[in-house]
Amino acid sequence: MPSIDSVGHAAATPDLEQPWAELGLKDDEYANIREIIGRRPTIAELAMYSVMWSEHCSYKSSKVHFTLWGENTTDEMREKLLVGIGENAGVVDIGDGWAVTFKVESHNHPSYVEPYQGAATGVGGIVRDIMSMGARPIAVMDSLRFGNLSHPDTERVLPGVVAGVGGYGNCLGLPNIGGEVVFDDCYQGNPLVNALCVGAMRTEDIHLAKASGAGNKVILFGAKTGGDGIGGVSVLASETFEEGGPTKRPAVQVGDPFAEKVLIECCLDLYKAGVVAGIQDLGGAGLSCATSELASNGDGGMRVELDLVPLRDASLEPHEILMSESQERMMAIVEPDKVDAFLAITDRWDVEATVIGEVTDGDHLVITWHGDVIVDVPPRSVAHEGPTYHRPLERPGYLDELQANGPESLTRPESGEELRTQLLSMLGSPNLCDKSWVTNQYDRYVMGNTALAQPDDAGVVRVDESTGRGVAVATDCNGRFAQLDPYAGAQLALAEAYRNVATAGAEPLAVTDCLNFGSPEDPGVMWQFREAIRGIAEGCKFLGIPVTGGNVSFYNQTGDVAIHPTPVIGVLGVMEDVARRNGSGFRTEGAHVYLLGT
Amino acid sequence: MGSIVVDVMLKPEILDPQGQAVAGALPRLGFSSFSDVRQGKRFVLTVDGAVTDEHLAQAREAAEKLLSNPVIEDVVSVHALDEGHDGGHDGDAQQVGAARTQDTAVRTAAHETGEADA
Amino acid sequence: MGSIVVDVMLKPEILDPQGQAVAGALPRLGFSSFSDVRQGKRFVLTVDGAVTDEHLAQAREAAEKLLSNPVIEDVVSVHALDEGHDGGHDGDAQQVGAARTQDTAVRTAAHETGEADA
Amino acid sequence: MRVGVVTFPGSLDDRDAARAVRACGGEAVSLWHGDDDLHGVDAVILPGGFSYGDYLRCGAIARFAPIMDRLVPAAQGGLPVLGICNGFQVLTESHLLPGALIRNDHRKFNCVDVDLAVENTSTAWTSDYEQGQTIRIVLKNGEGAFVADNDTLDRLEGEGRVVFRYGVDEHGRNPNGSYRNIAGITNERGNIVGLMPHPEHAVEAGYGPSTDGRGFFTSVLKHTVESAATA
Ligand SMILES: Nc1ncnc2c1ncn2[C@@H]1O[C@H](COP(=O)(O)OP(=O)(O)O)[C@@H](O)[C@H]1O
Repeated sequence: MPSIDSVGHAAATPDLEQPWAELGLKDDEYANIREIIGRRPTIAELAMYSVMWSEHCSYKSSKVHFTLWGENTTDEMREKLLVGIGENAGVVDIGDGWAVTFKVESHNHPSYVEPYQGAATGVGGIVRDIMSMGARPIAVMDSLRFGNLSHPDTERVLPGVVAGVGGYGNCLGLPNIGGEVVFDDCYQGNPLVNALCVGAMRTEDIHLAKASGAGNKVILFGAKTGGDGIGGVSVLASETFEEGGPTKRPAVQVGDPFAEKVLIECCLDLYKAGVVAGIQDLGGAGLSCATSELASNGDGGMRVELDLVPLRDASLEPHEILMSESQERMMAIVEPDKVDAFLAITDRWDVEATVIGEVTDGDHLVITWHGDVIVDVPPRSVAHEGPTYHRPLERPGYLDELQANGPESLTRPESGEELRTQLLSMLGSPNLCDKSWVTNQYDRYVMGNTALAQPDDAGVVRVDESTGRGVAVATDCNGRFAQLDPYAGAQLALAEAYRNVATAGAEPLAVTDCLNFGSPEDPGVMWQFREAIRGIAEGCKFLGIPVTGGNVSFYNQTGDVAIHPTPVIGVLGVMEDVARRNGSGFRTEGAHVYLLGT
Repeated sequence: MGSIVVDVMLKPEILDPQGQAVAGALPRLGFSSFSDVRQGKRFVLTVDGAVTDEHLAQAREAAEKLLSNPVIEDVVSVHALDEGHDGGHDGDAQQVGAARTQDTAVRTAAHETGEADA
Repeated sequence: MGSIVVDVMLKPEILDPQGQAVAGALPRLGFSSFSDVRQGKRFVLTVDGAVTDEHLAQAREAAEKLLSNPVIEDVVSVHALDEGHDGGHDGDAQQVGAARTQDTAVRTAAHETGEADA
Repeated sequence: MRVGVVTFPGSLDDRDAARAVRACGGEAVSLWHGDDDLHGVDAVILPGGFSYGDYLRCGAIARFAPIMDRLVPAAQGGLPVLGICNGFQVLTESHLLPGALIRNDHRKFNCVDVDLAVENTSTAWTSDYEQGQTIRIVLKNGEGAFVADNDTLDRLEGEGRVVFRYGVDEHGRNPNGSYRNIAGITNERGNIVGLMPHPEHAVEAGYGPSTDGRGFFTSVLKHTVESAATA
């Protein structure tokens, strides 16, 4: 057997056993791949499909419910929407020629394994998403959930996560303007680390992830590619390279915020110079995702010479290079006569940039390794036409009992003394107490545009220095409400974030969400999921603001026990002049106190 | 007083941004011989009296449990510093050489080879 | 490929918050033998081919110029790792002992005594 | 009146420093770490941030940037230089100011509003303050504890070169473990000032805890005009 499993070799050895099951593919998914490409996949193709068709990348369990977004979005709600669901992040028009993009994403599991690096790379990932839209990132937020504060493992996870969010965001120079810290036993084995980033740009500067224009160059830039995050495909290595075996692959990704900071400035210079025709960040599924998504979104094919990718670890095999989730990398599509200008800018920032391929007028994504074709596939089949599941839904049986157990059964304080004790115990509870231990580890002042941050309910940043135009953002969710009733719980989260933005003085404009749930294979969880989406979508329609993007995180459970459904909602609003924002809390002695609403 | 040195390095396959920054700066200062740099930690633990096997065993356990993060780091060596000469100081070549013969490495992981980092 | 190790420690009179934190945590984990802890840095520089005196001289200069800040830190040792046995790995006691006899300490500062920091 | 603001890879508060200069009536000139030219500026600010990721020691690598080859002799010759946070670290690593900045004693990054006592109003950057005045500005860093040996500390105190001191809490502790509560110092000549807190985040009402930071930038404008007049 040749050391490289080329397309030709695959065609000649149709019956070779392949470890598709170990890679998480179902038998019909594997059969489907064979049908799409008309032969058995090469190892590189198998690796690509398996990771792109994973739940994380393909949204295969959740996608069918996303029709609820569209169904509940009216033309009126789309008025200010410049880029909607489907791109790296949604973009809204905030007036005066300014556009704002924002999105929230989860990094739950990695943060449990290695809290500092997991949280840090979570921030890094969402920031690259925002950068890839053409925007300058202007603020971050973090919505965190942990188990019991007194549990020994919380002592490992909490400080690490907080230090990681701060370590990365502070070093990037992005003000952290808010977030959440919630403790509940249900998150003991599944802490939630959801990171949100906001970016701003002029409307004409919006960039999209698409590769079009035959002859345009594909440039990979940023950090070198290492073996990060490819543990899952190691089964492939053992298939082909029996002798010696691969060197050890790291179980966790380590972030380099300095490299990302330089990458941000470098990208902004590239945008300013007008040398970027299309751009995509490299996150989950690395090059597999970037090449297939860029090609799939474009109008032609793409050819990539994988052996040109600069490596941090020379022992990496081609399929591993395709899978690697090394951080701080981007991919751009550049017109040939702009390549020199492009490289001059990356040089100035000391960012490594390599032309690794070009856009073709074919309709296939072709990847070669020292001349051998190892991938030859229709890019849409990898990036956008993955499997779709209609998983069974069922309202959990325990809900009736849970809902029946109302507050009536609780004892009420009878005396002043009892009331006092109760109040004190509430004030002392980790969920209500002062969070400055966390927020003081985050730089909220950098960039000089922060008009509100902790401890206020919404973060407010100025976008336009000459007019004071800016945005307010809040994230909220109460998983206990969502556990009782996912539809109403999701709406309560939406309503709370909406109120927080409105009371800061902003007009709410758009919504992003991070849907943290248990296993989609559990019909009860799937029912919660559907209810939550329905709640958000219908709530948004009622409020008249669209969902512009988000993220789904499934399998947040320990054994059979899922976390409370936790649909974290971020709402963004616009203010003509953020100097007129309202802080929360009583600020003036003698002021009157009014209670509004019911 | 005796001293025990614990050396901890990032696993070879883990990205080391700190080492990379140093590696990037060295040529700019005219140091061109170094193809790679990795940065780790060195702990010096003090014990009362001479270093015993018991102390070393405790140090080894502490190294694994507290001083290193096994997810990303390896303990590459745990060894006593010789007390004989200079009150436990790690002062000159002679003495360092002597001290190090007491070394007790705790792992045989393939370290410090300077293979391009993974 | 050869490797050179550079060890840098905070001067004894400089406060070491990290070392103190470790010292505070050890007893809580049941390690009661250690009266003090200091945390320093360990750099591993890779050279192509075997380590020469020229390499060591460069490493010593880099250690003084870049890898340490003389206001607060001392370079406590610059030494080659032996390549002979195991490809330069710092693997077992034997080998580490052998490697360390090549140590070239560059200072004689009073280090690692674990005197309470200033 | 042109004030240069140096951008190193990883500088973060460079744009803020430039904004502060403009807000106080100066012209901000952006200086690139790789330039070996100060472009005729009248003063220079080394801004906050994490130059080169602050990976080795804060400021250790930035010190060797080409622009520092120009800046060091110019500063020694009297050019007003202000190092804020990372800039202060670069100044100590470059030996333009004594001492060093190490990890905060509580080992965490700490972003808080602090009260500083102004103890020297004769520097190029502090003449618009009153001796003993308290100003409230932002402190945000992980490695901000100022340390030096006792002789150096005594000399700094004796020569009146401690420019800013932190207020202390009820336990007598300052926010990061700085020796003798020192937040900022100057050189013998008073043209170079370094401090950990960030005056550039306190120049605009509504964006920062106060506008107490403006004095830095107005002081240096006056200083330049006065030196030009006497020259
Ligand atoms: N919960 C959600 N609500 C709204 N849109 C979502 C949600 N989850 C994912 N999306 C959108 O689906 C699209 C596909 O996700 P994508 O951004 O490609 O995922 P990733 O960034 O994780 O690769 C994106 O536009 C994303 O905003």
